[in-house]
Amino acid sequence: MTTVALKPATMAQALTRALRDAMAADPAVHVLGEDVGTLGGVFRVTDGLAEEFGEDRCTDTPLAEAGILGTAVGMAMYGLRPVVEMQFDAFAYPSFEQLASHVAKMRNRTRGKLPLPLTVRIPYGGGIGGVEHHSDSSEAYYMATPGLHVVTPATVADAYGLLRAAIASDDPVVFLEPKRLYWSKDSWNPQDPRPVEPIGRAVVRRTGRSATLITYGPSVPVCLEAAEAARAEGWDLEVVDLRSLVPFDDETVCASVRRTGRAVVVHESGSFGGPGGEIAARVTERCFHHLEAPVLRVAGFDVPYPPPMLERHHLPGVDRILDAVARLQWEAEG
Amino acid sequence: MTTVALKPATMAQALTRALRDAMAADPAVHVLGEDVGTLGGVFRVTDGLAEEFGEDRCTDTPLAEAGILGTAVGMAMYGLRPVVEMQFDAFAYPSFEQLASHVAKMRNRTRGKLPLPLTVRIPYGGGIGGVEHHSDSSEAYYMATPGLHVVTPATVADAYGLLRAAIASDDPVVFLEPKRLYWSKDSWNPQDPRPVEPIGRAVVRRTGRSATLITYGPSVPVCLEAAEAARAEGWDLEVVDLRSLVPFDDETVCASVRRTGRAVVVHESGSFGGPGGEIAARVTERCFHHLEAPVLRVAGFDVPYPPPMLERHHLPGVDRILDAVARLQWEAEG
Amino acid sequence: MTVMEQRGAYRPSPPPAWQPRTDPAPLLPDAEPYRVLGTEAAAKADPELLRRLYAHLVRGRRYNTQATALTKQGRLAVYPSSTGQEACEVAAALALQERDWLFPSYRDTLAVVARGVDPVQALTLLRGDWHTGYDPREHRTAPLSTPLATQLPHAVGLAHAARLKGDDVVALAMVGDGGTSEGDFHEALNFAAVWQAPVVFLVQNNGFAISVPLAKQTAAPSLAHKAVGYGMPGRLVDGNDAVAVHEVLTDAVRHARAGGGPTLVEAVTYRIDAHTNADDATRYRGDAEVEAWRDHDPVKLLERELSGRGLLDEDTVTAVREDAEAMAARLRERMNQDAALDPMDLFAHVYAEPTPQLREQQALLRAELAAEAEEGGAR
Amino acid sequence: MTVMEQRGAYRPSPPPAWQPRTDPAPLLPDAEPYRVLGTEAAAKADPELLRRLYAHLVRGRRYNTQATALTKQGRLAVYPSSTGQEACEVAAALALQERDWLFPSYRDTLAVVARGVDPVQALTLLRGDWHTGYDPREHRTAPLSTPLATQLPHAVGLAHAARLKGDDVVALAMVGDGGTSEGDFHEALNFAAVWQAPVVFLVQNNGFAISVPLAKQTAAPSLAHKAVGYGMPGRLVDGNDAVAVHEVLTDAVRHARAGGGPTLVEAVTYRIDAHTNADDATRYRGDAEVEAWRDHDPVKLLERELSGRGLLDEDTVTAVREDAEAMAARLRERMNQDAALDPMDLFAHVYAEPTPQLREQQALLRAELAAEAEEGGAR
Ligand SMILES: Cc1ncc(C[n+]2csc(CCOP(=O)(O)OP(=O)(O)O)c2C)c(N)n1
Ligand SMILES: Cc1ncc(C[n+]2csc(CCOP(=O)(O)OP(=O)(O)O)c2C)c(N)n1
Ligand SMILES: [Mg+2]
Ligand SMILES: [Mg+2]
Repeated sequence: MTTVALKPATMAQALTRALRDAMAADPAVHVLGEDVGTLGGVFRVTDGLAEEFGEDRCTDTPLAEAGILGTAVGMAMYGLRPVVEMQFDAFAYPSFEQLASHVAKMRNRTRGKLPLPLTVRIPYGGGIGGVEHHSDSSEAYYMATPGLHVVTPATVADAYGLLRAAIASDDPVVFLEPKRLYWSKDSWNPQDPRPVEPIGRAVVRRTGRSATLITYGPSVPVCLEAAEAARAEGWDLEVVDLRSLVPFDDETVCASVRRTGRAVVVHESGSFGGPGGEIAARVTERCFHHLEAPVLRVAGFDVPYPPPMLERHHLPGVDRILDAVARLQWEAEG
Repeated sequence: MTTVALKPATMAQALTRALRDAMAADPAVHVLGEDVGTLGGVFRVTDGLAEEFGEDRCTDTPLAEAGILGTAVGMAMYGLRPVVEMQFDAFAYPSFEQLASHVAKMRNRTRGKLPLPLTVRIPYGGGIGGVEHHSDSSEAYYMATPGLHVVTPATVADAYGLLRAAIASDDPVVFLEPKRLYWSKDSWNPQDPRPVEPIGRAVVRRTGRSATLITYGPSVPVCLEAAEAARAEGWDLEVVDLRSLVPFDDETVCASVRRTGRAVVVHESGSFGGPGGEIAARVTERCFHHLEAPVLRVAGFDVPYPPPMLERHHLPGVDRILDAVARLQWEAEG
Repeated sequence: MTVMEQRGAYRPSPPPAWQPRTDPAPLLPDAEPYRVLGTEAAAKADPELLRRLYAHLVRGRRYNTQATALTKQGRLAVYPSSTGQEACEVAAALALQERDWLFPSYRDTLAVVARGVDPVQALTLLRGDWHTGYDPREHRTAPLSTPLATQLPHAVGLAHAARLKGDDVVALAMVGDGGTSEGDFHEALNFAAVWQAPVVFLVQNNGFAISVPLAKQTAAPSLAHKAVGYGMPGRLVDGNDAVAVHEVLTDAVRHARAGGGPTLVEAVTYRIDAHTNADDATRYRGDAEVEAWRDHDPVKLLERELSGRGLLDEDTVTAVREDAEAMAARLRERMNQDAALDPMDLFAHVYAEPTPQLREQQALLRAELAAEAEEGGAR
Repeated sequence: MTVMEQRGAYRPSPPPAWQPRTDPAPLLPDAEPYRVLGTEAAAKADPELLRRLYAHLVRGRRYNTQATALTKQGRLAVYPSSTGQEACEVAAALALQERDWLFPSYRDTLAVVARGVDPVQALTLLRGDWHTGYDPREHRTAPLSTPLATQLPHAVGLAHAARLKGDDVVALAMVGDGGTSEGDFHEALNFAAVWQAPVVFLVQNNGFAISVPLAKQTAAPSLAHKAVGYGMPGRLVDGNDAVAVHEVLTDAVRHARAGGGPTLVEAVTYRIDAHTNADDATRYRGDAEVEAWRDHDPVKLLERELSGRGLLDEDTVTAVREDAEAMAARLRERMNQDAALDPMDLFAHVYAEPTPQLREQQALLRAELAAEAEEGGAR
């Protein structure tokens, strides 16, 4: 067995690699979106694909998101596996009807005859100093739409593995790419990418005994940092990275919470009506008698995403997470 | 003091009356949508308005929901108070970008200079034997969008009062009309409609000591029925009608749950990522030590809304509610 | 170089590289809807085709009345009748080859049936049981689309995909006059033209979107005039003239198949019935208008042509009518049988594999059904 | 009546009540973009207007270079430069009366400034502090719109409302060539035409939507050809000819104000800079193309005309340039001051009154800020 030296790569590079490998492996895989061809996408995730596979495989579309997703539906109906890029989270909204009324429902309304194996890549979230409409966290909308899978990577390796899994899936997948992790680097072996796991498994990123931080995507590194900082306060925090919001891995999450007895859900999406409500509710339903305290939520405020100069106050940071951990009724222990 | 005889009216009639009174009271109120003029709307809610106020005040638009909401934004910018009718829940989706990126954000992004006093009326939910795309419960999308108010009446009187309040509000309001309650009748005095209360207060529809059913819109009558049926099992259920999903009346809800110690959230929207998660989570956060059991949820299944012949299996009914009540760990009492 | 020195350099010029990309003239529709019946061109039409169209129209009309009757008997949840529009429905189906794809809207059950789909399967959605009763792949017919105009980009994507694969497939997409106002109409036509996708858009301008008349829907000279804005040809045709619609659509399909790109066809027709059985058309239009159109009925128009040219004898008429009656009787009979539905199917096709969450809900429903069955048994 | 008896009744006829609603011919744009500079028409242009436009163009160019420089110094989060497009920006602002409304897209800060908005306020959004720095009502200028084409229905609604109120107000809405592909473009133009709203749509066709060239955006003869599909006139103009754009827009505004309804104007221009400071245009276009357009620069074109006609002396040129430099210096200086932001403002304008939920979050942030301040104080 030869060992290959691990090389650092960014999440954006891993995503590019996943697209490239998927296109090479299956001629049915087509990439389409705004500026994905010659430019390689505004985040350069599709860089080189048009050159390597031709413009018919990686296509610059007219500027119309409903049209992009709608034509992708038609392409999937004919047996292709389209991978659509939305340029920014808020610019996916024009395609909402196609997503909710067709992408999510086509398999069901044709009783399985017309599955839509398509992937919608959406860069999401803030923290990159974007001006208005460039930093929305829209996962709550997609989670509330049965028929979609919703996944989001937090590491370079997962970016590759989950995107391959999304493209391989016979169901439509909303693939949420945390913008502020695009340039995060990790040692990763691009020669030997991990086998494609099916979508739907959470992973424990850090084990701990005091309480569980349940999180995903851009908030995973923040929670890991918070867990490190918490040691000083005497807390040993476990961090669960959901990776897949739909399907939801109750098993992994609940096993952790039953062990620790306390949990905080952390995400940068708004709190009210956001993913955290669902997560807290289902964990409570399943682990009620193991809980020493209510499951708390640390999330973005329920305001339109703020301008760059204020975003640090909006985003859940280490301090806010630790404050929530402190409110987990530790006195009850004594 | 003269007493006026109460007359039975349907919810649809009360809504028509609210529109009419609002238009008579304020020339800035304009109604627009598909078929709202000559036809009076497919549910006849705008019946007679074009005749009484002219087609400039109650306007049949071209068939384009983003265009309807988008022009309404412009009308509101000029000082009008547009009331938009979406024909069915799923047909509001084409306007999602206008709603999320403009309607919800305009006040904030102009720091209060450009408020949008507009109302978006959306008939929602199932139970009327509609074919596909005609029975969606879309409230989760609107709840997760800061900047919107989201209200829904369950009684004839509230239909009037809440719609007047929505139109009077200086903020955009998503006004969800439960389709299957359009023809529900109630004794109501149209000569003396209750004063317009501000949006945001829940109401206890039935008092009880055993457990609280937290619900809204089309599920309110079902919960009241369930509460009656529960008496046979020895449970005395309290029913809270939220009326306003945003803002959320924590005070009324939590006061009830603290009293009863047990709660079930009931709605016909899907469970996963639906309103119930938020409600259960926030009640648990606030009432944890009063709870004898986890807050449970009874909701529609996480499937695309089913065809008429199967909808009775999908909709939360009395039995499913009582089954959930039975799971509220009553043995813990003994 | 100072401003003053530029003096000599003064050369007026158009913007660099400016050139119109297509000549607009051939893209514009004629001022009048194209007609064949009653004109000299009709004499050149293939009698076989005329008779075939006629038989389809008569059957189609009967299908419409039968389906409407079934709503009254509660056997259909809703039926948007295409009475008066049969020429468009039939021509759309017949203009296509078997390998082509049809993208119908909710009003186009008749086109679906004319394409060869079993009539009961075609009505499954409107019946209120399963959703799309037929297998779209088998019949190369997309599900009836209810959200207006949303099926148009699907047609474009499918046609584009077929072309990329080197398949000789054309997609024909149907939409109403109201549907042309939706953003999806615009985006679909634009994609089709930019990609030169082999797709034909058929707008049935039947004068109304539910209650809203065309004049409140558009101020355009005709809907076909929208085509030039995308760089595709627009064709205007009398939608009640089955031969004319068939010819225009067949041409457009041939053009698309030959790599000529998309065409927008506006067929001027009229919805004789109310929007659906649930609608009351007297609220928004007068009898006189309807009567004028009854005289311009697609079945009558073709009948007159055939009779005028001596191509129709009483025997043929009788045979065609009997065939239509038999079809209606079979439909009635089959629709009168209750559909057998399994509530557990609610979960069967949401995903390829149900999620763990759905499996929990499945178990809940299974238990409820078992309890129901037990109660039913105990009674 | 049997089929056979109908024989005598045979009368071919067009569909009842068919008539095209507007004559398409006057709605179609000319084949070539309209130009004034360098043509005989230029001689008739008011010298005062030419000089005014010139001063604005020079200022505008300087504004663009200054704002781009500010991104390099980190004083602006992002700047989508309109260098090369100043003629459109300036003409859009000058074609309007004070009571009219402007609906700019994210690239149109210059039009906003030319309309009289304080340049720092106009850049507030792009600076990354507050969102829309100016009061839209005060300046009758909508916030810069980032979601493409979404501002167009707003303009239609506002113009329609003004007309209903009897106010003599026109709205001018700006959009890019890429933006014309969005559904909102289609829906806005259709509503405007059906309602005969007093609105002018100005498409700046600058050849690119970020990296995507026009040929991948549309196959239409020109974007102005889209107008006929809505029943409004389409006008094609050389977007670098400030006098021509100004004339065409002024005409369209006058037409709208007089009750003539909307107009679609396509101005053919070119984006000289990259999409924004964050973009690298060399990835998708060659130098030769850019150079050709530099020669067709709006400032140069007007300068040549003025010099050619002896309307520009060195003194005026110097004065205009000095004025522009002074503007740039003031802008630089003011933008170098840090914006003072209060984090508590996050909650101030979400609703007229914060919800109870927001009040809780407000309290949380207030406590955090207090703790931060204390720590800061303790250090
Ligand atoms: C996106 C969307 N909005 C609204 C509706 C409700 N609706 C159903 S049919 C109809 C009118 C359609 O008119 P047209 O396109 O002319 O087709 P026709 O009914 O005349 O065949 C409307 C508004 C819908 N189905 N989809
Ligand atoms: C709805 C929407 N989709 C995508 C984007 C991202 N985006 C910003 S500018 C741009 C290109 C716009 O091109 P064009 O309309 O020609 O205007 P220009 O930049 O040339 O002025 C894109 C795709 C957006 N802002 N809004
Ligand atoms: Mg119609
Ligand atoms: Mg452009």
